[in-house]
Amino acid sequence: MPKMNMVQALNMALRQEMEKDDRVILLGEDIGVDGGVFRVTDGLLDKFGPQRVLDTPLAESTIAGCSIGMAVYGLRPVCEMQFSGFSYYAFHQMEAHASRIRSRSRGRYGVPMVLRAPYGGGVRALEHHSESREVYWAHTPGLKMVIPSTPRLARALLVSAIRDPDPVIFYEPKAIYRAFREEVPEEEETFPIGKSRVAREGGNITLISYGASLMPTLEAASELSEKDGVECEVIDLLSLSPLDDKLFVESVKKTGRAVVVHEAHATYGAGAEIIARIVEKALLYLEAPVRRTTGFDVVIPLYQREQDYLPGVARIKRAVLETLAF
Amino acid sequence: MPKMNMVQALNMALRQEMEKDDRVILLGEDIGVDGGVFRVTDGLLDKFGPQRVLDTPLAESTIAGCSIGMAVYGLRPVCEMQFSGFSYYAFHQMEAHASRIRSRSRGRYGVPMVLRAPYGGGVRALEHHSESREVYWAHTPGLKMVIPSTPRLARALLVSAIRDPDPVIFYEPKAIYRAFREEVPEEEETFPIGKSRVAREGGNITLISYGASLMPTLEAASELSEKDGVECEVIDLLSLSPLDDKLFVESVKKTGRAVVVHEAHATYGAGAEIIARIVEKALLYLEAPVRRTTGFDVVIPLYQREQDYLPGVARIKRAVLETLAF
Amino acid sequence: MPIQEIDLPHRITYLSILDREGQVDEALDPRLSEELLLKLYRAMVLARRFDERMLILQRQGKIGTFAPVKGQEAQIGAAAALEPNDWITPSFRETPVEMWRGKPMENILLYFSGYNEGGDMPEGLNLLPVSVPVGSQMSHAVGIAFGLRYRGQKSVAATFFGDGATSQGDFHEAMNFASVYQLPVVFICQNNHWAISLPRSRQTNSATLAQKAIAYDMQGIQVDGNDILAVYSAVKEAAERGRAGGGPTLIEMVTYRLSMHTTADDPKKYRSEQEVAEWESRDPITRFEKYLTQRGMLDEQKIRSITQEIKAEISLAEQRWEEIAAKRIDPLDMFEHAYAEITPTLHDQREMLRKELEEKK
Amino acid sequence: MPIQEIDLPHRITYLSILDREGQVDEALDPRLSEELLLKLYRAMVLARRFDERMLILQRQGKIGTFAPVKGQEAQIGAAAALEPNDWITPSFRETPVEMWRGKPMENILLYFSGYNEGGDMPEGLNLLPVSVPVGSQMSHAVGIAFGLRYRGQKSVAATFFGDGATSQGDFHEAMNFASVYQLPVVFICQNNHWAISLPRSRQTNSATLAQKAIAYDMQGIQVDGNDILAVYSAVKEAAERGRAGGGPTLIEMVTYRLSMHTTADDPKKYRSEQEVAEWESRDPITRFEKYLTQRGMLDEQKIRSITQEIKAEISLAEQRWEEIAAKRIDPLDMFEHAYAEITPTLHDQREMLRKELEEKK
Ligand SMILES: Cc1ncc(C[n+]2csc(CCOP(=O)(O)OP(=O)(O)O)c2C)c(N)n1
Ligand SMILES: Cc1ncc(C[n+]2csc(CCOP(=O)(O)OP(=O)(O)O)c2C)c(N)n1
Ligand SMILES: [Mg+2]
Ligand SMILES: [Mg+2]
Repeated sequence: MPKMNMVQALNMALRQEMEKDDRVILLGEDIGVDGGVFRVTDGLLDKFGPQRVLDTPLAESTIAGCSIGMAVYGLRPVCEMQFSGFSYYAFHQMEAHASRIRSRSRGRYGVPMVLRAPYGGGVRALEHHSESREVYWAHTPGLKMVIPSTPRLARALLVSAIRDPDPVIFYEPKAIYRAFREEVPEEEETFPIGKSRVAREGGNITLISYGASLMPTLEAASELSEKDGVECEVIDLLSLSPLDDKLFVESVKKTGRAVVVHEAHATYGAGAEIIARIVEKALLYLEAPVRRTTGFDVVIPLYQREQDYLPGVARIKRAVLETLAF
Repeated sequence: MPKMNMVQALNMALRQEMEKDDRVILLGEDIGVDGGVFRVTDGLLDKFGPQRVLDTPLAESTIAGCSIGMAVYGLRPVCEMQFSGFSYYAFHQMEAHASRIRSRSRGRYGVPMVLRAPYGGGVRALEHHSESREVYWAHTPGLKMVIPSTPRLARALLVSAIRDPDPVIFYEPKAIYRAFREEVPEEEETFPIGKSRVAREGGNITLISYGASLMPTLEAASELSEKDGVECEVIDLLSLSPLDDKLFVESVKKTGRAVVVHEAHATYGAGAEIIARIVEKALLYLEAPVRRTTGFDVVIPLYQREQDYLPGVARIKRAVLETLAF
Repeated sequence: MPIQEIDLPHRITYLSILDREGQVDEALDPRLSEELLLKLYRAMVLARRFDERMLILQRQGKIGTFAPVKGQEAQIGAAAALEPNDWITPSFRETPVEMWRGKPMENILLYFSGYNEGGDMPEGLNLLPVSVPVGSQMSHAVGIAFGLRYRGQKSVAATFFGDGATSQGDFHEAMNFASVYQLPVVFICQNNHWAISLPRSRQTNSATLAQKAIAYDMQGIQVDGNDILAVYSAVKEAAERGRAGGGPTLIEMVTYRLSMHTTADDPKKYRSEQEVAEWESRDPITRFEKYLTQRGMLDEQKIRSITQEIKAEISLAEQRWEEIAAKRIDPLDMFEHAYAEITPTLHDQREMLRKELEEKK
Repeated sequence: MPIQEIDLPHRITYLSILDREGQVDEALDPRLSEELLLKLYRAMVLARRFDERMLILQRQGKIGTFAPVKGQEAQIGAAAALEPNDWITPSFRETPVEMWRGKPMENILLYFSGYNEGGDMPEGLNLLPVSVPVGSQMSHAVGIAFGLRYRGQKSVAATFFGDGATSQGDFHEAMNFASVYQLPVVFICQNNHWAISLPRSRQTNSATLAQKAIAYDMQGIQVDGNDILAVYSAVKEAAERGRAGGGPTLIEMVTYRLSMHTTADDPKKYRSEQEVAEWESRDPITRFEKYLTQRGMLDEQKIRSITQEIKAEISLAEQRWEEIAAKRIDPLDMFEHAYAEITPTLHDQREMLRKELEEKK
């Protein structure tokens, strides 16, 4: 199996789905000639032509709205928001239509579209290029929202998202676009939307994370195992909506302790929902408060202070040790 | 003291602030000649003229963007979104600028604006006229977000919002615009942004709610007291951001049990954050899971099914009794 | 030359065919068949009567808020100029267009009486549901038009919107996309002079809405929107151009909302009765009736029999509506259609509501 | 007449004053003072040299991603045509305008080297910070212009944006508001032919961007954007009109981005070297230099001494920047300026980070 980084794996998913299904159309800013500012769509214009890879005018709302129309018509558009920080221009389209046309039309029309957007910090970028606001989408009924954490999962999840009959917001953790490589099979592989996975097994405490934060979480888990003899079970959420609470609730029932890790800021963030589910379904198993190890409730600062903002290995380890000491 | 409904109280707040401070400017769709579709701005055009009450073109993004410019310049704009369901057209302006110009300019410029919007169900309206998506705003750092629950508080909170140096999202529970009257003093009254209040004292369980949901919550509390001998302490959140967790955490420490009530759907809703704070700060006091009594994770249905969607007295009472029986 | 006027390729024209007195401009007459002319007339009257009936039902509390269409029935000419394979993305003041396309009246009544079931639609109408957020439905037509061309269909996508909607950024973006990709989209603006309380003159500073097409080097035309023949002709021409690969068109239909914005609105607050009276004299139905009468296709008796038929048709629809509404409608239905498949959380929530409802009994 | 052309009140003109050879059109020459002409020249050269220096610093890893301005220095003419009391809301490719207004170079360096402190600005510049989300800053100028008029100020608000920004809905809405309220806004579009990889011709289908003014019955003009005299004159005229209550103006500056979109971009992927070479021959600085030399205001020696001065100025700014950056910058600063007053939750979070940082030591 070839080793790929996440950008290559995403490119492969798009290419293979486009080969298999002529309903798959890509649209977005600079995704054609330029191959996307992160090169996720590299080579696809050459291969599939300008009727399937559309370099659009600079207008996010209509990139989304046009995708909605295409999807209703029967195509499978995959649109790109150049950075998730600019996707809010399209928010009303996704809220008012992508998420609702199925229910409004009582199932007559669906909106099988994917909205891809790189999100998150860690790449020393300018303002608006580093935030994590996945909850805006995950809180919207009628949308699905997934965030992969490795190249192989990214490829499998994107294939599933494209085939999903409902609109899927697909956030790509740009900090790990090229951070590491993984073997990705040439053969078809999917990963079910709405399912989480155990990224590491352990019995002392449950760490719940997703996206780019999974890396420091796993690193913290392995350091804790080596240096402190603490065995963390790490859950990789993958799907924020529909949320798979079974896996992490089961794990917490086993360990009695949990820490949620994400780079989005804490208040009204995804961690809150995870804690609420644990409380609703496993309160009596809890031996300590569930900690949130996250970004702070401010706009993520420019790059000199970015690492102080993001939840890194040290912050995670400390949260784990304090939770265990509780 | 004159008795007023919430619409009249809001109108009074606007009028008095406009009289006191010529920086206060109103803008929005149909707020002038028509007095606003809910009549909140009734009579203000006549009194203050078209330079202070602007009937704008139909463009929410620029109503917000123009308000941002006014605020930076030194005015105190209060803009109206006709329904919160249409405020997402302005979301990128509020996210990218209203919430950030202070930090981006290192305090050189502030954005002292108020964005008013009626929200919530219960008025038998069309699609997009009944949702509760306060978390979109409350989750955005740099914004403040408040929701009043009575005429007097609405007036006091709106005055505080107008005087606040930062942008405040002011959601108005349209279901109780005219539901009841309350004495509202002619004299100036403010209520601090960032503070909650105890709406009813009790020792058995804490109910946390806000906005239109406070009414059924209080009703449930009084029925529970009368019929079941259960004494509920009811916290009226008022401010979703900054969130005042002290008051409800203290209450839960006293009662050991809590139910959160809001009409917004549950997943990633405000209830999740409240539960997370309780877990972080009062886990050991909890004698039962904190229940969420909320709308469901679907688009609020048209009016025939609206009451089955909204958390009513029966649903709240059951949640309380089950939590007590846990 | 260092200072020079730039020559712009497009000009904006104004079209009217049938005047207030029912006189037709022979040179411009689209020469529709008698059958079609009568069908158009009947549809206009049906729309007017149904609108009146809905207003009564609303005042009786049997249906909720809705947006009357009185005075804007010439929009039917636009629907008639399109082929069944063409797609339509309407706003919320196109009930007549929707009915022409085949949306059953009982569904419209169900919808406005608060039943989500009103959204049910026969298959193959190529008609999107009502879009409430102003201006948001235009880009859907752009996407559909892309699909049509991609699939080699010689069909177009038409989108309807009001004068107020032209102020939304989404209008601009959709127009721009359609022009950049030269897609077969017909943008049909029902300029009814008012956006709730805001008059057209304060919605935008341009003399016409049609001239906004120039910003995109797109064809733009203003038509007498109370003249069903002009509306028909303009849409037909635009659709043919679109089919032939000639790109999009903006059509401004100058019409007037004779009734309130919605049943929650009181237009007396913001406009004069004279203005309304003046526009009543330009009623699209009256002039078309005059025209057909002059051509000998209508007479009092014929009108009476059409009126009777329509009355019966509406009664029947009301009956069907009441029958459906009378069945106890399942609250649990709100969990259907949220997603193609129900999610675990929604499943739990549905069970919760089911239990709650059972206990209520 | 039932079919007729609608006469539109506005025409679009094209203005150029100084040609590629440095020849001026005497009739159109704004006749600026020698002092101002030299100041403009110096500012253009400073902008060019600073841009070059930033590119080197970026390549050395000392600063992060930034947007070069090479080729677009004639924008300084726009800044110079405005009064200090006029407001400016820029996008992200107006570094020369910001410098003209008084933004210190060390702050620009701080900003692009990832220090939020780069946002610090001297008081009273009436200049908003860089706005990264394309097209979002125009409506702020509309609000400011309202404020200026409301306060009886005879000042205007100018907003800068690119060709790509004209596709955003926010552009349309801001133009519409400004025209409806006849506000003193000068919309200045730097059409540099590219929006990252998308050429102007595929951004929109209109022959010019200036003609988009017609959609709002607004004054629109296209100018040679590499001709600082034309830019100056057009902005001056628009600002005077605004001050006099004559409403807003759209100015399209036709220019060219000679360098990459940002330092993360490789323009070779999407455009030809010939195209770039062709535009290099229209360099705004070269032609202005020729003109000033022909007028006897510049000679080799003078140019050399200006170059020396500028070099020293940039060095000094770098020194100040390095001094500030060398001080260990407090991470806790991220909690400042989030709100006018810190909230309880932020206070707790700051304490948490403080503890974390202390333990690290
Ligand atoms: C985005 C948005 N903002 C506000 C509203 C509330 N609203 C409903 S209709 C309307 C006026 C629409 O005017 P126009 O586009 O001219 O259509 P008309 O009602 O005249 O048919 C407004 C403001 C809405 N539905 N959507
Ligand atoms: C809303 C938004 N979408 C996308 C981007 C990413 N982006 C930055 S600049 C740019 C192109 C802008 O083109 P133009 O307006 O012509 O300005 P120029 O860069 O040429 O100065 C894009 C797509 C952004 N900053 N904002
Ligand atoms: Mg209208
Ligand atoms: Mg450009």
